[in-house]
Amino acid sequence: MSDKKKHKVFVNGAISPQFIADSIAKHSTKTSIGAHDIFLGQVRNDIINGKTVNSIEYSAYEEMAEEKFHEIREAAFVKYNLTCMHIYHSIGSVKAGEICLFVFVSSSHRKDAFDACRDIVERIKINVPIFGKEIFEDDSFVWKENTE
Amino acid sequence: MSDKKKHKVFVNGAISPQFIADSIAKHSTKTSIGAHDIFLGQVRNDIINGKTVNSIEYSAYEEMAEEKFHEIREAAFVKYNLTCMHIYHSIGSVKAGEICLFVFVSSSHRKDAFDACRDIVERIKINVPIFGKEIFEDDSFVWKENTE
Amino acid sequence: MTVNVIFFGALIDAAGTNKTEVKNVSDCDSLKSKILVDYPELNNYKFLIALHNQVVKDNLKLNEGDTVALLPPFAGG
Amino acid sequence: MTVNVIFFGALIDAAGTNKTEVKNVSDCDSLKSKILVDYPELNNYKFLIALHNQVVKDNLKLNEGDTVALLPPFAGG
Repeated sequence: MSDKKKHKVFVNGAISPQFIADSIAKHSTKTSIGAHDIFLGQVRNDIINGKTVNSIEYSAYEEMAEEKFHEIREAAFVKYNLTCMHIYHSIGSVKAGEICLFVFVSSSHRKDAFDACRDIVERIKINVPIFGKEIFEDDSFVWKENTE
Repeated sequence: MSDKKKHKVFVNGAISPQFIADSIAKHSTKTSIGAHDIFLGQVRNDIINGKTVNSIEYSAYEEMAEEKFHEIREAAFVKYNLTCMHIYHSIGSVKAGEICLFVFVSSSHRKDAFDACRDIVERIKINVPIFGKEIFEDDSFVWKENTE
Repeated sequence: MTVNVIFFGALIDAAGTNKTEVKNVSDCDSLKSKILVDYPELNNYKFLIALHNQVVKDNLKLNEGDTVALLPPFAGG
Repeated sequence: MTVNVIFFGALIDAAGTNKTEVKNVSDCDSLKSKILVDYPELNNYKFLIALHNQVVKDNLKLNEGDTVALLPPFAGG
Protein backbone atom coordinates (compact mmCIF):
# COMPACT_ATOMS: atom_id res chain seq x y z
CA MET A 1 0.00 0.00 0.00
CA SER A 2 1.25 3.46 -0.84
CA ASP A 3 2.11 6.24 1.57
CA LYS A 4 -1.07 7.96 0.52
CA LYS A 5 -2.95 5.36 2.55
CA LYS A 6 -1.59 6.94 5.72
CA HIS A 7 -3.36 10.22 5.11
CA LYS A 8 -5.89 10.47 7.94
CA VAL A 9 -9.30 11.61 6.73
CA PHE A 10 -11.32 11.78 9.93
CA VAL A 11 -11.05 14.75 12.23
CA ASN A 12 -12.83 15.12 15.54
CA GLY A 13 -15.65 17.65 15.41
CA ALA A 14 -15.97 20.54 12.96
CA ILE A 15 -13.29 21.47 10.42
CA SER A 16 -12.17 25.01 11.21
CA PRO A 17 -11.65 27.80 8.67
CA GLN A 18 -8.13 28.16 10.10
CA PHE A 19 -7.36 24.53 9.25
CA ILE A 20 -8.50 25.24 5.69
CA ALA A 21 -6.35 28.38 5.50
CA ASP A 22 -3.31 26.43 6.70
CA SER A 23 -3.94 23.76 4.04
CA ILE A 24 -4.16 26.41 1.33
CA ALA A 25 -0.99 28.14 2.54
CA LYS A 26 0.99 24.89 2.32
CA HIS A 27 0.41 24.82 -1.43
CA SER A 28 2.28 28.04 -2.18
CA THR A 29 5.51 26.08 -2.62
CA LYS A 30 3.89 23.90 -5.31
CA THR A 31 4.27 26.40 -8.11
CA SER A 32 3.10 24.10 -10.89
CA ILE A 33 -0.42 24.43 -9.46
CA GLY A 34 -2.66 26.82 -11.35
CA ALA A 35 -6.08 25.88 -9.97
CA HIS A 36 -7.53 24.71 -6.69
CA ASP A 37 -11.12 23.56 -6.27
CA ILE A 38 -12.33 23.27 -2.70
CA PHE A 39 -15.63 21.75 -1.68
CA LEU A 40 -16.92 22.35 1.83
CA GLY A 41 -19.94 20.58 3.28
CA GLN A 42 -21.64 22.66 5.96
CA VAL A 43 -24.28 21.36 8.38
CA ARG A 44 -27.68 22.90 7.60
CA ASN A 45 -30.29 23.70 10.21
CA ASP A 46 -32.93 21.86 8.23
CA ILE A 47 -36.45 21.83 9.62
CA ILE A 48 -37.85 18.30 9.78
CA ASN A 49 -41.43 17.78 10.96
CA GLY A 50 -41.36 21.23 12.57
CA LYS A 51 -38.12 20.71 14.47
CA THR A 52 -34.83 22.43 13.69
CA VAL A 53 -31.57 20.52 13.34
CA ASN A 54 -29.00 21.82 15.83
CA SER A 55 -26.13 19.50 15.00
CA ILE A 56 -25.18 16.26 13.32
CA GLU A 57 -23.41 13.51 15.20
CA TYR A 58 -21.25 11.63 12.69
CA SER A 59 -20.11 8.07 13.14
CA ALA A 60 -18.48 5.72 10.66
CA TYR A 61 -17.30 2.23 9.99
CA GLU A 62 -13.86 3.80 10.13
CA GLU A 63 -11.79 0.92 8.77
CA MET A 64 -13.97 0.54 5.69
CA ALA A 65 -14.37 4.31 5.32
CA GLU A 66 -10.60 4.87 5.27
CA GLU A 67 -10.30 2.17 2.60
CA LYS A 68 -13.07 3.74 0.52
CA PHE A 69 -11.45 7.17 0.81
CA HIS A 70 -8.22 5.58 -0.34
CA GLU A 71 -9.95 3.97 -3.35
CA ILE A 72 -11.60 7.28 -4.26
CA ARG A 73 -8.28 9.05 -3.98
CA GLU A 74 -6.38 6.53 -6.11
CA ALA A 75 -9.10 6.48 -8.76
CA ALA A 76 -9.02 10.28 -9.00
CA PHE A 77 -5.25 10.32 -9.47
CA VAL A 78 -5.60 7.79 -12.29
CA LYS A 79 -8.49 9.57 -13.97
CA TYR A 80 -7.39 13.21 -13.66
CA ASN A 81 -4.13 15.09 -13.97
CA LEU A 82 -3.78 16.29 -10.37
CA THR A 83 -0.95 17.79 -8.37
CA CYS A 84 -2.45 16.94 -5.02
CA MET A 85 -5.63 16.11 -3.19
CA HIS A 86 -6.78 16.19 0.42
CA ILE A 87 -9.98 14.89 1.96
CA TYR A 88 -11.11 15.54 5.53
CA HIS A 89 -14.38 14.49 7.12
CA SER A 90 -15.69 15.14 10.61
CA ILE A 91 -16.45 12.45 13.11
CA GLY A 92 -18.48 13.27 16.22
CA SER A 93 -20.59 16.35 16.70
CA VAL A 94 -20.76 19.20 14.18
CA LYS A 95 -23.11 22.13 14.80
CA ALA A 96 -25.29 23.77 12.14
CA GLY A 97 -23.14 26.33 10.33
CA GLU A 98 -19.96 24.35 10.91
CA ILE A 99 -18.00 22.46 8.26
CA CYS A 100 -18.03 18.65 8.15
CA LEU A 101 -16.37 17.89 4.79
CA PHE A 102 -13.33 19.47 3.15
CA VAL A 103 -12.24 18.23 -0.28
CA PHE A 104 -9.24 20.07 -1.72
CA VAL A 105 -8.06 19.30 -5.26
CA SER A 106 -5.17 21.03 -7.04
CA SER A 107 -4.00 20.82 -10.64
CA SER A 108 -2.13 22.81 -13.25
CA HIS A 109 -5.29 23.66 -15.16
CA ARG A 110 -8.78 24.26 -13.86
CA LYS A 111 -10.62 21.54 -15.78
CA ASP A 112 -8.96 18.71 -13.85
CA ALA A 113 -9.53 20.36 -10.48
CA PHE A 114 -13.21 21.03 -11.21
CA ASP A 115 -13.93 17.58 -12.67
CA ALA A 116 -12.07 15.71 -9.96
CA CYS A 117 -13.46 17.63 -7.01
CA ARG A 118 -17.04 17.05 -8.06
CA ASP A 119 -16.43 13.41 -8.84
CA ILE A 120 -14.78 12.86 -5.46
CA VAL A 121 -17.63 14.48 -3.54
CA GLU A 122 -20.21 12.35 -5.36
CA ARG A 123 -18.25 9.19 -4.62
CA ILE A 124 -17.89 10.07 -0.95
CA LYS A 125 -21.64 10.52 -0.64
CA ILE A 126 -22.37 7.18 -2.30
CA ASN A 127 -19.54 4.90 -1.20
CA VAL A 128 -18.24 5.86 2.22
CA PRO A 129 -19.94 4.30 5.28
CA ILE A 130 -20.49 7.43 7.33
CA PHE A 131 -23.67 7.82 9.37
CA GLY A 132 -25.26 11.00 10.65
CA LYS A 133 -27.70 11.57 13.47
CA GLU A 134 -29.48 14.89 13.03
CA ILE A 135 -30.09 16.18 16.52
CA PHE A 136 -32.87 18.68 17.19
CA GLU A 137 -33.07 21.44 19.77
CA ASP A 138 -35.03 19.16 22.12
CA ASP A 139 -32.35 16.39 21.85
CA SER A 140 -34.59 14.13 19.79
CA PHE A 141 -33.03 12.97 16.52
CA VAL A 142 -33.47 11.39 13.10
CA TRP A 143 -30.92 9.44 11.09
CA LYS A 144 -29.79 11.34 8.01
CA GLU A 145 -29.77 9.70 4.59
CA ASN A 146 -27.98 11.07 1.51
CA THR A 147 -30.40 11.71 -1.29
CA GLU A 148 -29.39 14.85 -3.21
CA MET B 1 -28.42 49.30 -9.43
CA SER B 2 -28.53 46.93 -6.51
CA ASP B 3 -26.35 46.96 -3.42
CA LYS B 4 -24.49 44.03 -4.88
CA LYS B 5 -22.84 46.44 -7.31
CA LYS B 6 -20.87 47.91 -4.42
CA HIS B 7 -19.01 44.68 -3.77
CA LYS B 8 -15.37 45.44 -4.59
CA VAL B 9 -13.73 42.67 -6.60
CA PHE B 10 -10.17 43.90 -7.00
CA VAL B 11 -7.65 43.51 -4.23
CA ASN B 12 -4.09 44.76 -4.31
CA GLY B 13 -1.56 41.96 -4.69
CA ALA B 14 -2.07 38.34 -3.72
CA ILE B 15 -5.16 37.01 -1.94
CA SER B 16 -4.02 35.55 1.38
CA PRO B 17 -5.15 32.21 2.85
CA GLN B 18 -6.17 34.17 5.96
CA PHE B 19 -8.53 36.32 3.90
CA ILE B 20 -10.09 33.13 2.56
CA ALA B 21 -10.43 31.67 6.07
CA ASP B 22 -12.13 34.84 7.27
CA SER B 23 -14.57 34.67 4.35
CA ILE B 24 -15.41 31.05 5.14
CA ALA B 25 -15.87 31.82 8.85
CA LYS B 26 -18.40 34.56 8.07
CA HIS B 27 -20.71 31.95 6.56
CA SER B 28 -21.23 29.98 9.77
CA THR B 29 -24.23 32.15 10.64
CA LYS B 30 -25.91 31.29 7.32
CA THR B 31 -27.22 27.93 8.42
CA SER B 32 -29.28 27.24 5.31
CA ILE B 33 -26.00 26.70 3.46
CA GLY B 34 -25.10 23.06 2.90
CA ALA B 35 -22.39 23.37 0.27
CA HIS B 36 -19.59 25.77 -0.60
CA ASP B 37 -17.52 25.54 -3.74
CA ILE B 38 -14.36 27.63 -3.78
CA PHE B 39 -12.16 28.12 -6.81
CA LEU B 40 -8.68 29.54 -6.35
CA GLY B 41 -6.45 30.58 -9.20
CA GLN B 42 -2.77 30.33 -8.31
CA VAL B 43 0.10 31.81 -10.32
CA ARG B 44 2.18 29.06 -11.94
CA ASN B 45 5.91 29.29 -12.52
CA ASP B 46 5.48 28.28 -16.16
CA ILE B 47 8.59 27.94 -18.26
CA ILE B 48 8.31 29.90 -21.49
CA ASN B 49 11.15 29.72 -24.01
CA GLY B 50 13.45 28.49 -21.28
CA LYS B 51 12.64 31.23 -18.78
CA THR B 52 10.67 30.74 -15.56
CA VAL B 53 7.75 32.98 -14.60
CA ASN B 54 8.42 34.66 -11.25
CA SER B 55 5.24 36.70 -10.96
CA ILE B 56 2.31 38.13 -12.88
CA GLU B 57 1.58 41.83 -12.90
CA TYR B 58 -2.20 42.22 -13.32
CA SER B 59 -3.85 45.32 -14.73
CA ALA B 60 -7.43 45.84 -15.81
CA TYR B 61 -9.87 48.16 -17.43
CA GLU B 62 -11.30 48.44 -13.96
CA GLU B 63 -14.55 50.24 -14.75
CA MET B 64 -15.52 47.70 -17.41
CA ALA B 65 -14.21 44.80 -15.34
CA GLU B 66 -16.35 45.76 -12.33
CA GLU B 67 -19.38 45.94 -14.62
CA LYS B 68 -18.58 42.53 -16.14
CA PHE B 69 -18.15 41.01 -12.67
CA HIS B 70 -21.51 42.50 -11.76
CA GLU B 71 -23.15 40.98 -14.87
CA ILE B 72 -21.60 37.58 -14.15
CA ARG B 73 -22.80 37.77 -10.56
CA GLU B 74 -26.38 38.76 -11.46
CA ALA B 75 -26.60 36.09 -14.16
CA ALA B 76 -25.47 33.42 -11.70
CA PHE B 77 -28.09 34.44 -9.13
CA VAL B 78 -30.77 34.18 -11.81
CA LYS B 79 -29.56 30.86 -13.18
CA TYR B 80 -28.71 29.01 -9.94
CA ASN B 81 -30.25 28.74 -6.50
CA LEU B 82 -27.50 30.38 -4.47
CA THR B 83 -27.27 31.68 -0.93
CA CYS B 84 -24.29 33.89 -1.60
CA MET B 85 -21.35 34.50 -3.86
CA HIS B 86 -18.09 36.39 -3.61
CA ILE B 87 -15.49 37.11 -6.27
CA TYR B 88 -12.06 38.61 -5.63
CA HIS B 89 -9.31 39.15 -8.19
CA SER B 90 -5.82 40.50 -7.70
CA ILE B 91 -4.53 43.67 -9.30
CA GLY B 92 -0.81 44.42 -9.30
CA SER B 93 1.93 41.92 -8.64
CA VAL B 94 1.26 38.30 -7.62
CA LYS B 95 4.18 35.91 -7.20
CA ALA B 96 4.24 32.28 -8.41
CA GLY B 97 2.54 30.17 -5.73
CA GLU B 98 0.29 33.01 -4.62
CA ILE B 99 -3.44 33.26 -5.22
CA CYS B 100 -4.86 35.73 -7.77
CA LEU B 101 -8.52 34.65 -8.02
CA PHE B 102 -10.98 33.61 -5.31
CA VAL B 103 -14.50 32.60 -6.32
CA PHE B 104 -16.70 31.51 -3.42
CA VAL B 105 -20.20 30.15 -4.09
CA SER B 106 -22.61 28.87 -1.42
CA SER B 107 -25.93 27.08 -1.75
CA SER B 108 -28.21 24.71 0.12
CA HIS B 109 -27.30 21.76 -2.08
CA ARG B 110 -24.04 20.98 -3.79
CA LYS B 111 -25.26 20.90 -7.39
CA ASP B 112 -25.93 24.64 -7.52
CA ALA B 113 -22.60 25.52 -5.90
CA PHE B 114 -20.62 23.29 -8.27
CA ASP B 115 -22.44 24.38 -11.42
CA ALA B 116 -22.35 28.08 -10.57
CA CYS B 117 -18.72 28.19 -9.46
CA ARG B 118 -17.47 26.63 -12.66
CA ASP B 119 -19.71 28.79 -14.82
CA ILE B 120 -18.52 31.94 -13.05
CA VAL B 121 -14.85 31.07 -13.48
CA GLU B 122 -15.31 30.37 -17.20
CA ARG B 123 -17.11 33.68 -17.66
CA ILE B 124 -14.43 35.60 -15.80
CA LYS B 125 -11.76 34.16 -18.08
CA ILE B 126 -13.68 35.07 -21.23
CA ASN B 127 -15.44 38.32 -20.41
CA VAL B 128 -13.48 40.38 -17.91
CA PRO B 129 -10.84 42.77 -19.25
CA ILE B 130 -7.93 41.82 -17.04
CA PHE B 131 -4.40 41.74 -18.44
CA GLY B 132 -1.40 39.87 -17.14
CA LYS B 133 2.29 40.45 -17.67
CA GLU B 134 4.25 37.29 -16.91
CA ILE B 135 7.55 38.49 -15.50
CA PHE B 136 10.62 36.25 -15.64
CA GLU B 137 13.55 35.99 -13.27
CA ASP B 138 15.58 38.36 -15.45
CA ASP B 139 12.77 41.01 -15.44
CA SER B 140 11.89 40.37 -19.08
CA PHE B 141 8.21 39.58 -19.67
CA VAL B 142 5.50 38.27 -21.97
CA TRP B 143 1.82 39.16 -22.01
CA LYS B 144 -0.36 36.30 -20.86
CA GLU B 145 -3.37 35.18 -22.86
CA ASN B 146 -6.16 32.92 -21.58
CA THR B 147 -6.42 29.79 -23.66
CA GLU B 148 -7.29 26.81 -21.48
CA MET C 1 -18.24 -21.82 12.68
CA THR C 2 -18.62 -18.35 14.19
CA VAL C 3 -19.01 -15.06 12.32
CA ASN C 4 -18.77 -11.64 13.94
CA VAL C 5 -21.47 -9.14 13.09
CA ILE C 6 -21.17 -5.41 13.70
CA PHE C 7 -23.94 -2.82 13.52
CA PHE C 8 -23.75 0.88 12.73
CA GLY C 9 -25.86 4.02 13.06
CA ALA C 10 -29.59 3.47 13.29
CA LEU C 11 -29.06 -0.30 13.32
CA ILE C 12 -27.37 -0.08 16.73
CA ASP C 13 -30.53 1.54 18.10
CA ALA C 14 -32.68 -1.09 16.38
CA ALA C 15 -30.63 -4.09 17.49
CA GLY C 16 -29.91 -2.73 20.94
CA THR C 17 -26.22 -3.62 20.52
CA ASN C 18 -23.30 -2.73 18.26
CA LYS C 19 -22.10 -6.31 17.75
CA THR C 20 -22.97 -9.96 18.02
CA GLU C 21 -21.75 -13.39 17.00
CA VAL C 22 -23.62 -15.74 14.75
CA LYS C 23 -22.90 -19.47 14.62
CA ASN C 24 -23.51 -22.04 11.92
CA VAL C 25 -24.00 -19.80 8.93
CA SER C 26 -22.02 -20.52 5.78
CA ASP C 27 -22.93 -17.62 3.52
CA CYS C 28 -24.22 -14.05 3.58
CA ASP C 29 -27.84 -14.89 2.76
CA SER C 30 -28.16 -17.37 5.61
CA LEU C 31 -26.42 -14.92 7.96
CA LYS C 32 -28.87 -12.21 7.00
CA SER C 33 -31.88 -14.51 7.57
CA LYS C 34 -30.58 -15.48 10.99
CA ILE C 35 -29.91 -11.87 12.01
CA LEU C 36 -33.45 -10.86 11.01
CA VAL C 37 -34.83 -13.65 13.20
CA ASP C 38 -32.62 -12.74 16.16
CA TYR C 39 -33.26 -8.96 15.76
CA PRO C 40 -36.70 -8.69 14.19
CA GLU C 41 -36.73 -4.89 14.55
CA LEU C 42 -34.13 -4.80 11.74
CA ASN C 43 -36.87 -5.80 9.28
CA ASN C 44 -37.98 -2.17 9.47
CA TYR C 45 -34.60 -0.83 8.34
CA LYS C 46 -32.75 -0.55 5.07
CA PHE C 47 -29.21 -1.86 5.21
CA LEU C 48 -26.30 -3.19 3.17
CA ILE C 49 -23.90 -5.96 4.14
CA ALA C 50 -20.14 -5.45 3.93
CA LEU C 51 -17.36 -8.05 4.14
CA HIS C 52 -13.67 -7.17 4.04
CA ASN C 53 -14.55 -3.51 3.62
CA GLN C 54 -16.54 -4.13 0.44
CA VAL C 55 -20.29 -4.06 0.01
CA VAL C 56 -21.52 -7.59 -0.73
CA LYS C 57 -23.89 -7.96 -3.65
CA ASP C 58 -23.68 -11.69 -4.30
CA ASN C 59 -24.22 -14.43 -1.73
CA LEU C 60 -20.57 -14.78 -0.68
CA LYS C 61 -19.37 -17.74 1.37
CA LEU C 62 -18.32 -16.93 4.93
CA ASN C 63 -15.29 -18.28 6.80
CA GLU C 64 -14.57 -18.77 10.47
CA GLY C 65 -13.80 -15.43 12.13
CA ASP C 66 -15.11 -13.24 9.31
CA THR C 67 -16.56 -9.91 10.34
CA VAL C 68 -19.73 -8.85 8.58
CA ALA C 69 -20.89 -5.23 8.89
CA LEU C 70 -24.52 -4.16 8.63
CA LEU C 71 -24.60 -0.65 7.21
CA PRO C 72 -27.60 1.69 7.20
CA PRO C 73 -27.90 4.41 4.51
CA PHE C 74 -24.81 6.60 4.24
CA ALA C 75 -24.87 10.26 5.25
CA GLY C 76 -21.32 11.45 4.62
CA GLY C 77 -20.60 14.92 3.31
CA MET D 1 -15.93 65.66 -33.04
CA THR D 2 -13.41 64.19 -30.62
CA VAL D 3 -13.33 60.64 -29.29
CA ASN D 4 -11.12 59.48 -26.41
CA VAL D 5 -9.17 56.29 -26.94
CA ILE D 6 -7.59 54.30 -24.12
CA PHE D 7 -5.11 51.44 -24.41
CA PHE D 8 -4.46 48.52 -22.08
CA GLY D 9 -1.82 45.89 -21.43
CA ALA D 10 0.43 45.05 -24.36
CA LEU D 11 -1.22 47.79 -26.42
CA ILE D 12 0.24 50.46 -24.14
CA ASP D 13 3.70 49.12 -24.93
CA ALA D 14 2.87 49.00 -28.63
CA ALA D 15 1.32 52.46 -28.85
CA GLY D 16 3.81 54.04 -26.48
CA THR D 17 0.95 55.70 -24.57
CA ASN D 18 -2.11 54.70 -22.58
CA LYS D 19 -4.49 57.18 -24.21
CA THR D 20 -5.06 59.50 -27.13
CA GLU D 21 -7.76 61.58 -28.77
CA VAL D 22 -9.03 60.99 -32.29
CA LYS D 23 -10.89 63.67 -34.24
CA ASN D 24 -13.31 63.44 -37.13
CA VAL D 25 -14.34 59.80 -36.82
CA SER D 26 -18.03 58.96 -36.78
CA ASP D 27 -18.05 55.22 -36.17
CA CYS D 28 -15.95 52.40 -34.73
CA ASP D 29 -14.62 51.13 -38.06
CA SER D 30 -13.28 54.51 -39.10
CA LEU D 31 -11.83 55.01 -35.61
CA LYS D 32 -10.04 51.71 -35.85
CA SER D 33 -8.62 52.52 -39.29
CA LYS D 34 -7.34 55.88 -38.06
CA ILE D 35 -5.74 54.35 -34.94
CA LEU D 36 -3.93 51.76 -37.06
CA VAL D 37 -2.53 54.54 -39.23
CA ASP D 38 -1.47 56.65 -36.25
CA TYR D 39 -0.02 53.65 -34.36
CA PRO D 40 1.08 51.20 -37.07
CA GLU D 41 2.72 48.89 -34.48
CA LEU D 42 -0.84 47.92 -33.38
CA ASN D 43 -1.25 46.02 -36.65
CA ASN D 44 0.86 43.30 -35.01
CA TYR D 45 -1.53 42.89 -32.07
CA LYS D 46 -4.88 41.24 -31.50
CA PHE D 47 -7.41 43.50 -29.82
CA LEU D 48 -11.10 44.11 -29.22
CA ILE D 49 -12.85 47.47 -29.07
CA ALA D 50 -15.14 48.36 -26.16
CA LEU D 51 -17.60 51.22 -25.83
CA HIS D 52 -19.62 51.91 -22.67
CA ASN D 53 -18.07 48.87 -21.03
CA GLN D 54 -19.30 46.49 -23.74
CA VAL D 55 -17.31 44.82 -26.46
CA VAL D 56 -18.35 46.25 -29.82
CA LYS D 57 -19.09 43.76 -32.58
CA ASP D 58 -21.00 45.92 -35.04
CA ASN D 59 -19.84 49.21 -36.48
CA LEU D 60 -21.46 51.45 -33.83
CA LYS D 61 -21.80 55.21 -34.34
CA LEU D 62 -19.64 57.34 -32.08
CA ASN D 63 -20.64 60.53 -30.29
CA GLU D 64 -18.66 63.53 -29.08
CA GLY D 65 -16.79 62.66 -25.89
CA ASP D 66 -17.20 58.89 -26.20
CA THR D 67 -14.39 56.79 -24.75
CA VAL D 68 -13.32 53.79 -26.77
CA ALA D 69 -11.09 51.16 -25.16
CA LEU D 70 -8.67 48.95 -27.08
CA LEU D 71 -8.38 45.65 -25.23
CA PRO D 72 -5.71 43.00 -25.82
CA PRO D 73 -6.47 39.32 -25.00
CA PHE D 74 -7.77 38.79 -21.48
CA ALA D 75 -5.71 37.00 -18.86
CA GLY D 76 -7.93 37.10 -15.78
CA GLY D 77 -8.06 34.21 -13.36
